[in-house]
Amino acid sequence: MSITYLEAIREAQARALAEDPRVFIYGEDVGQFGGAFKATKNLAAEFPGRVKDAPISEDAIVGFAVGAAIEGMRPIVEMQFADFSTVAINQIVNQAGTLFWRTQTPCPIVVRMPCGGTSGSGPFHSQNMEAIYSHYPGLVVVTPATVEDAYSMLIEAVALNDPVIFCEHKLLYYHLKAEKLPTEALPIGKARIAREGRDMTIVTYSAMIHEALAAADELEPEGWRVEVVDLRSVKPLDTDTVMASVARTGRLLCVGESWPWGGVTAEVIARVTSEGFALLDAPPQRLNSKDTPVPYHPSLWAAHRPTGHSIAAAARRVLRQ
Amino acid sequence: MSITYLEAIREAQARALAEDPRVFIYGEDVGQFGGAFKATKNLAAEFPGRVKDAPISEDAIVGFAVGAAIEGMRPIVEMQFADFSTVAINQIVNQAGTLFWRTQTPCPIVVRMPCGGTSGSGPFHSQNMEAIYSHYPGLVVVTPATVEDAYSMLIEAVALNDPVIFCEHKLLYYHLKAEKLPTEALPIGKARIAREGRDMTIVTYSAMIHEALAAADELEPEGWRVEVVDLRSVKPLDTDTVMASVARTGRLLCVGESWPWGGVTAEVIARVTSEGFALLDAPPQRLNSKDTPVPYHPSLWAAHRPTGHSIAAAARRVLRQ
Amino acid sequence: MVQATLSREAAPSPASNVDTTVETFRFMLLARVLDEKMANLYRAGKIHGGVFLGRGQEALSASLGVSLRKGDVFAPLVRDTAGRLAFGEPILDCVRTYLGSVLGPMRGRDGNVHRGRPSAGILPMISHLGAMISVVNGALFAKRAAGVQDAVGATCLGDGGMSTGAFHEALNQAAVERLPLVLVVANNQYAYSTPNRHQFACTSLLDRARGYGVAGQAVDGTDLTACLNALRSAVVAARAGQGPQLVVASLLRLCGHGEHDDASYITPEIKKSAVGRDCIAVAEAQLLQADLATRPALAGLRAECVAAVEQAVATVQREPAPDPFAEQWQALSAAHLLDTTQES
Amino acid sequence: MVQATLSREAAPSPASNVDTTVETFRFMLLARVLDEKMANLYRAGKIHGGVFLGRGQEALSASLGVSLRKGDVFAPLVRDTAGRLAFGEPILDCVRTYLGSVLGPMRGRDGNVHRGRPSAGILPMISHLGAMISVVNGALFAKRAAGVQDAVGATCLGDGGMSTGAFHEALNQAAVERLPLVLVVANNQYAYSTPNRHQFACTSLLDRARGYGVAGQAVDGTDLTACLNALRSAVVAARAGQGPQLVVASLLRLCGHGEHDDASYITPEIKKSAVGRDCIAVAEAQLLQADLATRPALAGLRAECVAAVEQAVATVQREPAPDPFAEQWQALSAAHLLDTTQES
Ligand SMILES: Cc1ncc(C[n+]2csc(CCOP(=O)(O)OP(=O)(O)O)c2C)c(N)n1
Ligand SMILES: Cc1ncc(C[n+]2csc(CCOP(=O)(O)OP(=O)(O)O)c2C)c(N)n1
Ligand SMILES: [Mg+2]
Ligand SMILES: [Mg+2]
Repeated sequence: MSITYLEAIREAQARALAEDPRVFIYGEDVGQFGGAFKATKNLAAEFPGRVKDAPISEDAIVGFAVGAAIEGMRPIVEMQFADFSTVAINQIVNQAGTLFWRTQTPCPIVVRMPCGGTSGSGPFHSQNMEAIYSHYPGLVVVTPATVEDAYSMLIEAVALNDPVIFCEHKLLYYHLKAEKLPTEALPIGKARIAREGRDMTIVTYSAMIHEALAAADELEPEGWRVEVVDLRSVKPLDTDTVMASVARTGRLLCVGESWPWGGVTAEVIARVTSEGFALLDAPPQRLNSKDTPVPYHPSLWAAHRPTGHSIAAAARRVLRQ
Repeated sequence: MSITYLEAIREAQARALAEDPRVFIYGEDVGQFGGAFKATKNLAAEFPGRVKDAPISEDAIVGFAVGAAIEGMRPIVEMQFADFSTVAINQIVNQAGTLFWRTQTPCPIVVRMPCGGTSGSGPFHSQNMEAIYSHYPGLVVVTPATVEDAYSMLIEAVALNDPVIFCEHKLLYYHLKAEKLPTEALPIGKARIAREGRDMTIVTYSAMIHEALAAADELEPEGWRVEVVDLRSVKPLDTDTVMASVARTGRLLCVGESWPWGGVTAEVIARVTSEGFALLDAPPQRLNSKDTPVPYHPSLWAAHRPTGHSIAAAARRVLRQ
Repeated sequence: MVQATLSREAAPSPASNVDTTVETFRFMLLARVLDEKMANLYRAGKIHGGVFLGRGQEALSASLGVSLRKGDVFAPLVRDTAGRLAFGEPILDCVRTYLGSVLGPMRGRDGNVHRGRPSAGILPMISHLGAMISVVNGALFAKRAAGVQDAVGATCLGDGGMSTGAFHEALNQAAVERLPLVLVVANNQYAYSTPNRHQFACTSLLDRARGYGVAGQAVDGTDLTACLNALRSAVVAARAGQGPQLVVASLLRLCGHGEHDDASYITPEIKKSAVGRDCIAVAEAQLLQADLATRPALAGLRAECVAAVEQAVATVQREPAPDPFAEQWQALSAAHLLDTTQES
Repeated sequence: MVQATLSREAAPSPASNVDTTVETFRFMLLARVLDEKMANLYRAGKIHGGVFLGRGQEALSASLGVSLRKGDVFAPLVRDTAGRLAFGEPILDCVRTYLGSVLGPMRGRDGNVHRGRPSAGILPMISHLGAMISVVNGALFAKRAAGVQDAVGATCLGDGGMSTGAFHEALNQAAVERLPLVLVVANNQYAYSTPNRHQFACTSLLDRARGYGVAGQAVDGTDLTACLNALRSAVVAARAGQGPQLVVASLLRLCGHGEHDDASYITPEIKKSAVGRDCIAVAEAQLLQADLATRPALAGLRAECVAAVEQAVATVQREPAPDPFAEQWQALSAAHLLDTTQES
């Protein structure tokens, strides 16, 4: 038996629904249809009345979830694509993100955001919005890169008393597989060493983990042992694990799939250099997508985002300094 | 005669309206009333039909501006507060920000955003959103800190063929004064040395310039000569000027009024350390607001954001390393 | 025990129309006095930030408040001092929030009209107009899911707020889910300075009800009796499972948008028109006419309100301001998930 | 010169209803054939990303396209191949965009239905539903400001798109500004998989017109004659200064949401009902009945469409794909304002 990243997300929701009567799912086409990506397949039938189709009203969808959360429920919202959360952002950052601080009332909602580029999806079905949500206070932002994390972090996200932005990467949905669902897991807030190395550290998250691992493979025959850190959650960001890795390797490359200005890669570098400057033997570097909308054509798309090869090339520059 | 930051914004708009028939202003209460802050005072009377009151529909306001821009006009949109742009963000980032890249049709709109905290304004009338808009491609984001810049950058913003997010700081509106309007100015994209020094560099922008200058004053009797760089525009960010300053001083503190995760301060540090690592004699540091919504009560508000004193304290830590 | 007389708990349950009318008027008057006190404190420089009054809208707002009951959900808007009091919000919550007392429900973190107590069914508004409606929807859905069949949710909006996308999405959502939502629109002719004609082009905002498939009523917002009838019937209908209820009231804001605003844009014609009547004066006349009150009794009531408000202000003025060093700078409930950097 | 026959420029100006009906049908058929070709290419794995058809909506869409004229503004939606062609969009623009040709209007940067040529009055949609309406409003305002009195702007929306806040804000804005906007709503019973009953609770989406103070018409979207009448009168009314016009058509999407979707959620009952009729078949019957065409002529027309589409596809398949190294990675028109870092 094997299970995909997408199936893990479905299974996590099935388990949350089964174990906690306060959980429900709300979003466009999530009901009988099972969602645009089938992440809620069969759940409406298994849990009648608890997997609700919504009108195309992202603002109201999130507002509704906040209201239900105030009354003690634990809504999981599915955005059809992360990109469409721009029309829900006000409810996310100003309603959900401020509720606890303003009133001490917790706001346990999970907003699932199918993120990231896939070839042929273009500017409005490919975005990565983790930096936007991380900048605002009051939100937890997670970016699972593995089947196991997709499952365990979603379970944990539903159990948390705070709003969680769950960035699930569409490119991993079908291709990424695991043997089975995990029985134990690192908690949200802890990064993971995805591959050990001693010559340099690549810090990344979500689908870019797999590109970074490919880069590490590519560099191995050249004699380089590259450590890859999977952030898992980008807010909170596990500075300790990153710093410990950089302490071992002395070299840092941060990779992200989103745009270059600001974002996770800038944040990681700012932390490492301000808190662990002396650990670095070379200037830290970053690699992000290009500063344009995400292109439609496969050849442009492949050049827009970091890949195993471009990460390896950037890593070589870091290693040579 | 003296002119305030707010008056400079009004004068810039008056001049743009007078000199270019393609310019119009659109926003809530901007007409006869002259805007919530009076930034468009008398303009409706001076330029009949060209200063338009809008319904409370921020999404449609920005969409309207984009449509008018496509047809060759040069709209200036006023958000009543920057905070309310969360409900216009989709049109800003996905419509205005992608138009040129997708179609080669320029999108000359200016969105004026009254930004920043003032005591008693609370979580929803105090936000700084420059990091959000800078992360997305396709937008120019400017943050004038002086009366002169408020004037000249707004004039230039209207003349540019690209969408400009004009972050004007409410705290400067009435208090900040200049003798007269400038006749020449640095272009958008160029940072400015607001104060020369040799011992360390503080990089900041908008209202924090004045706090940084106060910190520099505070440190002077202690024998420290602090250089203050005013970024002026945060996207594009003038890395050269920042780097040249750090090359002279060897020490860097970045200060921002927005939240700590990501944002301008992380971006500046990431650039300096990746491109000018060797220039630094000490770890770069940053100082931002606290990671909560902006509080209402004056005593909390004053503790939430960096001030002259807290900047001076952070600067001392940098100087001592 | 002035305070007790004025609090919701102590008021007799509205056994008759007569009782309710007097009770509602009491909340109107108390709100007017409380609002005026806040305006005075503002003018005296005692309040940081804006002060926003419900002057002219008390009949509508109080009628809503008295029509609701414990277990309902209420998300008041800017001009709902009266409705809040009638729903049971203590005077102290208002004063403490305006003055930033650390003992208030917002503990100085948020101010003025942005107060609430979710556990008591009062949702604290965020500023973004229209944004609270869907939150009320979600709360009502949760109540229904928990088996509570007869709870109502109410929230208020202005003529300007009706132009927001958030309003549209949320009212449609309530209709699709057939939730017991009462949406009260105070068409006070202006949104800040913007007159109705720059805000919408339909004949009446009530014309929108049909497009959502919800019930609608128009009401003269200056007339207490009319407001009470409209709001009570709307709440009853919602409670009876008849789906969302839209109530559109015509009235005039008898003050500036906030106390910083002299409202010179409000035309004399409109002030003199029917919508420009002061609902307090109208209600007083109604009470006198119906022999529900005497002039001395009304004067006594006002004195009682003034005393209650003064007492609350005196109390709060002795209360501590928030201490930034004692403050928990924490936007998440899970302390272990706070994101910390060296600077903080 | 098949291409010429089918292009808008070469078509006779619609002197009579008869000419227009035939002409409109031609665009319907061309759109159907073009859509089918795209679906075939998709099945053959030749298209990256989704393919979205207007199958069943051609009568409505083409009727809008032929009712507009040069100088108007048109922001088509997902299912508007027919309207695009009728408005003058070359077949090549469609094929090039789907195949990502660097010679297309989007040069491989954006794909499928996200194409347009602002300079020719075709605004390229962004995905976010409802977002184009206010853009059309702004374009119409600009035209009016420039002294152009008789330009119309049109855009399309689905039953699902009507639930977006963007729709609400924009239609209200158009009404307040009294702009010559024609908003065509294709109620095809579903939004992706979501049936009308989970989308809205009003009897008809047309009930919304009054709430905005705009004119409204309902039309049978499967009936070419009815669509032509409705759309032409709406465009004429808008052009004559009568403000925004809402047209709500009933029909059914005769395909999946996209070609990846088998639409198994569409019930047999609804397929068999009046909305489930294929507008092409209905139109053919109308043309034959009215002696506007013969069966052989219709077959000839189809063959002509097929040839035109095949030729376009053959052309585009020989065209270069975008070259990432030659690509200008530049989201601003002002090159000197590009933000550059070492990595880029
Ligand atoms: C989305 C949004 N845009 C702008 C504002 C700023 N604003 C606050 S109140 C107001 C006017 C509201 O008018 P109306 O809804 O008629 O209520 P009234 O003040 O008349 O009671 C505006 C524009 C806001 N709060 N939210
Ligand atoms: C704001 C927004 N949310 C979600 C989507 C994803 N989406 C694309 S098409 C669609 C269904 C649209 O239904 P409808 O408006 O009825 O048009 P139809 O496809 O039936 O022609 C959805 C949900 C979107 N494009 N925009
Ligand atoms: Mg109003
Ligand atoms: Mg539909």
